[in-house]
Amino acid sequence: MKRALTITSILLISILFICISVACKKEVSSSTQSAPQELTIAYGNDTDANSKNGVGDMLLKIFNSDRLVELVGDEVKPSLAESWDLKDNGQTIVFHLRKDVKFSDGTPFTADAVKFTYDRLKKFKLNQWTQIDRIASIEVNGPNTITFHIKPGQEGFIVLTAFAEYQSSIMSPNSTDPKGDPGAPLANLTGTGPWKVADYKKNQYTEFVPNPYYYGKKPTLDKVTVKYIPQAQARVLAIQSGSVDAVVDYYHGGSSYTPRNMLKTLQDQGFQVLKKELPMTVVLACNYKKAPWNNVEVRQGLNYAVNKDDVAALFDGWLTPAKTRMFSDLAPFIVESGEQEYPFNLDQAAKMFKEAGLTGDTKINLMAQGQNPDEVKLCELIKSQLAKTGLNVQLDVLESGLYSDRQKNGDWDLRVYYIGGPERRKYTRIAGRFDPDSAEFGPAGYFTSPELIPSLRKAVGSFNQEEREENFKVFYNKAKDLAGGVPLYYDAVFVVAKQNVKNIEYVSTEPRFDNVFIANK
Amino acid sequence: MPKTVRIGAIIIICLLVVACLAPVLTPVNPLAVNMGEKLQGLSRQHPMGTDQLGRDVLSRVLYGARTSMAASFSVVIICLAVGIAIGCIAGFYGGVIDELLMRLVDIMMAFPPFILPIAITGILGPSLTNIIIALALTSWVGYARMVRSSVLTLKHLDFVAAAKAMGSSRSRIIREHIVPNAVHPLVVYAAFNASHTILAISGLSFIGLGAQPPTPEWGNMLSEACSFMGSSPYLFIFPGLMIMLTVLAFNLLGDGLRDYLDPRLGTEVDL
Amino acid sequence: MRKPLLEVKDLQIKFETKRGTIAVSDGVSFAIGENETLCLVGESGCGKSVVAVSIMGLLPAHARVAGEIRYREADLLQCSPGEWSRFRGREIAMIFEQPMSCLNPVISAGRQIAEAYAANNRCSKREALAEARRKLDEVGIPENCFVKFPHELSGGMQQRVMIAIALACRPNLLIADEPTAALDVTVQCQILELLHCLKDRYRMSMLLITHDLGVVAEMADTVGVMYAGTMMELSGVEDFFYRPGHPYSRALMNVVAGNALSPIRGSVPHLLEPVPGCPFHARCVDAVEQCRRARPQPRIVNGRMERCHHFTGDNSGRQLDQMVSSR
Amino acid sequence: MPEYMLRRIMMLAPVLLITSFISYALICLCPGDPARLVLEAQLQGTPSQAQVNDFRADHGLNQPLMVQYVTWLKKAALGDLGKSLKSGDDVWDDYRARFVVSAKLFLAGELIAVLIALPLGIWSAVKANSIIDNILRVIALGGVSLPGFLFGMLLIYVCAVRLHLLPAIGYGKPANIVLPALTLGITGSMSLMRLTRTSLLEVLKLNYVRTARAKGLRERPVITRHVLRNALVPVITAIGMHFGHIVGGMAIIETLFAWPGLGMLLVDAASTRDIPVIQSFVLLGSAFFVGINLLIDLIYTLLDPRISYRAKEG
Repeated sequence: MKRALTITSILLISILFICISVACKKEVSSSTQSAPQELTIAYGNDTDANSKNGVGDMLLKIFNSDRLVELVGDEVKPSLAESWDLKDNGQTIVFHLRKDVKFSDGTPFTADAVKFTYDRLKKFKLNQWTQIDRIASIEVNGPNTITFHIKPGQEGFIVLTAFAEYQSSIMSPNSTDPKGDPGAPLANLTGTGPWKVADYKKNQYTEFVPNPYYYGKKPTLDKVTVKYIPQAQARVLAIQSGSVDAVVDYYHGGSSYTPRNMLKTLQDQGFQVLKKELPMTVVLACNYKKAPWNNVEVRQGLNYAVNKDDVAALFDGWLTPAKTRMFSDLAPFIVESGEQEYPFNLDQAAKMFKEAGLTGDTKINLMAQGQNPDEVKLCELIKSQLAKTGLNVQLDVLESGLYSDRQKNGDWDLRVYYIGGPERRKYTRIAGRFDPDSAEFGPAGYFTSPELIPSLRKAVGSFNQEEREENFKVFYNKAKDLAGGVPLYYDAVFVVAKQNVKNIEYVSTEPRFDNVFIANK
Repeated sequence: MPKTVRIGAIIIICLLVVACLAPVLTPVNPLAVNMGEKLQGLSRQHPMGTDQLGRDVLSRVLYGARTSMAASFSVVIICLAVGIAIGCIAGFYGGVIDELLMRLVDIMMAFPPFILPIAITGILGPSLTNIIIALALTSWVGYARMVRSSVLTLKHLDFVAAAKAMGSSRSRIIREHIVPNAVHPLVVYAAFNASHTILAISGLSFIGLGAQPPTPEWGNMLSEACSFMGSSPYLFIFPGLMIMLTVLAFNLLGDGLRDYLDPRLGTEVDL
Repeated sequence: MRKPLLEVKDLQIKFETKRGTIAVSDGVSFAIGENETLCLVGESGCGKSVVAVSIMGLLPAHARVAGEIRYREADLLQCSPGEWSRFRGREIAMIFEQPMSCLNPVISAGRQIAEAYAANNRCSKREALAEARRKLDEVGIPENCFVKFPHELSGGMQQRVMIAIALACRPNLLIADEPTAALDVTVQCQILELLHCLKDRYRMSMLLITHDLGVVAEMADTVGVMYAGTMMELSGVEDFFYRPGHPYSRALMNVVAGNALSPIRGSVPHLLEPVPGCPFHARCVDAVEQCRRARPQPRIVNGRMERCHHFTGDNSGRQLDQMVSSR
Repeated sequence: MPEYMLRRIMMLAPVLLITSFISYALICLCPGDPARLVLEAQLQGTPSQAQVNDFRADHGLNQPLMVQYVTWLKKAALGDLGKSLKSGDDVWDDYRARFVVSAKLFLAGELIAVLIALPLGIWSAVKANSIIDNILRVIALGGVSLPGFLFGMLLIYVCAVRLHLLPAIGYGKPANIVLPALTLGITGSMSLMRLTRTSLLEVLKLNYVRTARAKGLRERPVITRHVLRNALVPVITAIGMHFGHIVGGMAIIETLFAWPGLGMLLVDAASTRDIPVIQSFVLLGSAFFVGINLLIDLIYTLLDPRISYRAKEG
């Protein structure tokens, strides 16, 4: 009896073993062979295609959908909206939509879908970068006309540019479950973009296939699988070991990018590394509200203290050191002046710190986000550079939760941050980083001063290009004098791919795979 | 004394010496960044090369010994202190106190390995101190159980009875008789615990929950070296070897001491 | 004299340990004839069990054995391990002391017996089990114990199971190593009786190891006295009891007789440091200078062997009447 | 036996209760205000003080810890472990899904470990002190001193980066499991092999093995029938205890290989301070572990008839 029990239990366990291993093997059907052209790319964020309270990730939106307009350079260009009328000095915007566009499920694109999209943004208060808090009401005037009423006093050019924000990508009301409820979770995200989502497994992968109803040129590839690999080093390993064809940054600052200090190694190993500079500067931000950082001299001292060539050396020259000025060449209306705002000068820095009363005993901490290996390295470098001026900086490598806690509580001195962003956020980011009244400034502000505000608001608000240009110049000069932080390098978006992946293109600052094909070796 | 014990002890003593004398032994400050010497291979100036910030790997490896030894010894010492105290109290006083303390031990044993350390560091925030606290919190249990069972067997032995008859106070009996006699198994356990602690700390540091940069710690250095495995293998060979060597030393010591101190193995011959 | 069943000649057994080499058996020789019982007696630690185990070929790996163990025609020491295992169970079987530890705790009693039968006979499992039941009955264990596990049986029952295992294949020689040591007195008697009776039934020879002279008197045909790995005396049971020769034998008997005035002084010498001369001299009442210097060689007179410088072959003058009367 | 098991289960109840309390009370360790943390995640912005107060009132966070704990436990018993602060997902659903993922890796790894450890351990013990035994012992000693993640790194480097034999990381394709399972299996087999060897040597010394030989059994049946059955009890216990690794113990290897199992979930939760996830993790993990221990006891009683007997006596 007991023996029988033993035998059965052992048998059961072994059957369990076998079943599970078989199940494991069978779960994912092995994909087909060479004939269809497929691309697998590694990406550091989950695309969140079944988002409960959001609209999905940037990569997803760019692949899957289009916006009403696009921001190209300093001009707003038509996309899903053929044209628009500005009334009441910009307080009312009437969009005339394209009539020949269909969603990927074959239903026509109409003004209702636009309304649905913006209702969802409003419902979940997705104010950041979308500027929807400035929108008073939305009115559908027919299948192809929609009117946005802007709150009085909130109108401006920046509101128009925000229609190009990726979160404002238009989705069909069929995207949610139940359909048509803007507050429901996304179940079947349907857009008008070149790709549609064929399969999505949370925290694992998203599969895109060409959208049969796309109004533009159809993608050449048969399928793109976007694998979610959160750790930066793991993504690098994935391409090194050949399990993905490319690693992409869909970069808008912050996290989930290919570690820049790995780019050289990857290139040496025979991968193609594609770069596109962004209108973005990575900066050393300081907690300017509190002493000693409220002293402009100290901030200027910091600017003298950091050797940007060393910073660039960390990335093997892949990124341009921000030696001349705070804003990237790609920022709106930047003019090459040739002079360096704050040339590297240790003595000057030490002198200024001394005058401000900073010594080696002054407690200064530098926060770094643990999940970005090269940010940690960068901070280690800055710590050692500041040590040369006699400052003793304590490096705190924090996970994201604690990092944002400390940031919110103002319990920090220095951190690495970034100003500017992808092309489509050129205006919203500048306002969000410097204007304390903007929706983004609370969580994502960088530096502000009453001196900056008048020129900044005009610079992003005016519909007149010349007026914008003039005010940007004033703003840049003020920003230089106030030295809100230390510009370190001008950032870029990278794609690392195998050599046989051809034709990866950048549209504005986003990598696109629409015309990619895989060359036979 | 078996050879394994001697080898293990010698390695550990060497590591301790290195840990204590790290500032004297190292040619360069382990934190000194020099971007001009980034990722240089082995050279006379940098016998183990430099890392991606141009820091001397040899100095960092030696300072790493300091971090690892300090951390593992702190864990072991905390556990020893707590374990001996609780084990003695439970074993000697018995009754309700014993019952309560042993239930506490049961509860601590109900947590699967690694969960509590990771959860605690997750909540308190990752740092070497927090990892030490978390590991100590989970590993004192073994010591307490061991001490308790030693105390229980020793309690009934003649010399304790004799000491009692001679009017020794309880605390004196514990101090003079029970503690020294319970020491043998404890030493073996502590050696293995130290090796586990080093593995755990380096592992947790490797995934970013332990010692934080720029602290030189082997697990940390390994996770940095991950990216440069192909181009600069020395970045992971040296810290990796150091972890292995240290763990091996403690394992040798534990194995050897167990064979040496375990009376059962001495009487292989039954006549 | 008929050819003996088992003949042990000059058996040397050494254990190599970390602390040095221990000679546990130093030139032990004896022979057991068909249907004969030899008792080995001696204090614990004198090497009796090791000699017995060496006949089975079950000494641990660090033991070094020299000499000759001849079973019928075969010299067991020259056998390969595989050949030797053919003698075990079928020809020579052994019962150990402490039956509890000698029975596998996780196999039922019946199966352990059946296994012994199956190991040496080509038979089906069913046949083996049936045979095991018969054996169980033979050693006087109730039927229902067949499926019981060793820990569910009493000490006496356990030893009966051991006997059943040993007898499963009708061996010609049974080695019993202190079969009654761990048992109650009443149970001891039952076990001895059982052994006696089975020995007759199976016409077995027996090598019985004991330190109980009562058992010796009851069972033995020949008695061998061992001390510190050496066979001190080998004589017929009558001679041994009525005309004990060796001073050690006499001392043993004194102890049994309850003669409190003469317990054996001192203790068995440690085998790691071999003493020169007679191993027993330190404790011997008759020890003279010669005993301290020279090792006595075995002398055989009238079919009895003794290792003693005093031995002449005539022990009539040293009878121990009181001992005999006490029996 | 049922009585014995019943008593074992009854003894578990207080242990589980207290572990669950500890899991909940972890929140007290949390620097900062948990309500604020949850709200920030929900609103994706900074909550106002009024919002925080409302939230506290709504969720009973103003009540004493014990009351909060009981409410939480009641919900947990009904399968409601709350929602992740980070992803907004139901923790229980996520946990279940990840459990399967971890279990696959564990079973594959443990299978490899057992397949390596048992034969080699037995071989080593049977041939004790031979050259083979010594070589195996040295390998095993080195093996237990080798951190799993280091071995994993080497495997990745050799098999994936250099030879392109296998995918280094990720989840989904069958080939993905090979490297992490090998890492777990090989490093895990070393201690198991040592255990098998010592345990076998212990049993080989026992008297009943001598009896078995005395019966005339050949070496092979002696080992298989008498030695293994008893010697493997501690090995099986160890394997059973290894099952506890499913619920987070493989965190380092899972992180290294980006295997989206429970370990990685725990590390993710730990590094984003996702309190509900951490709490549930500790709760479910300890419940699972306690269950595993109970199961081991059950298997024990099957393997060794003495155990339930002793329990009855005692």
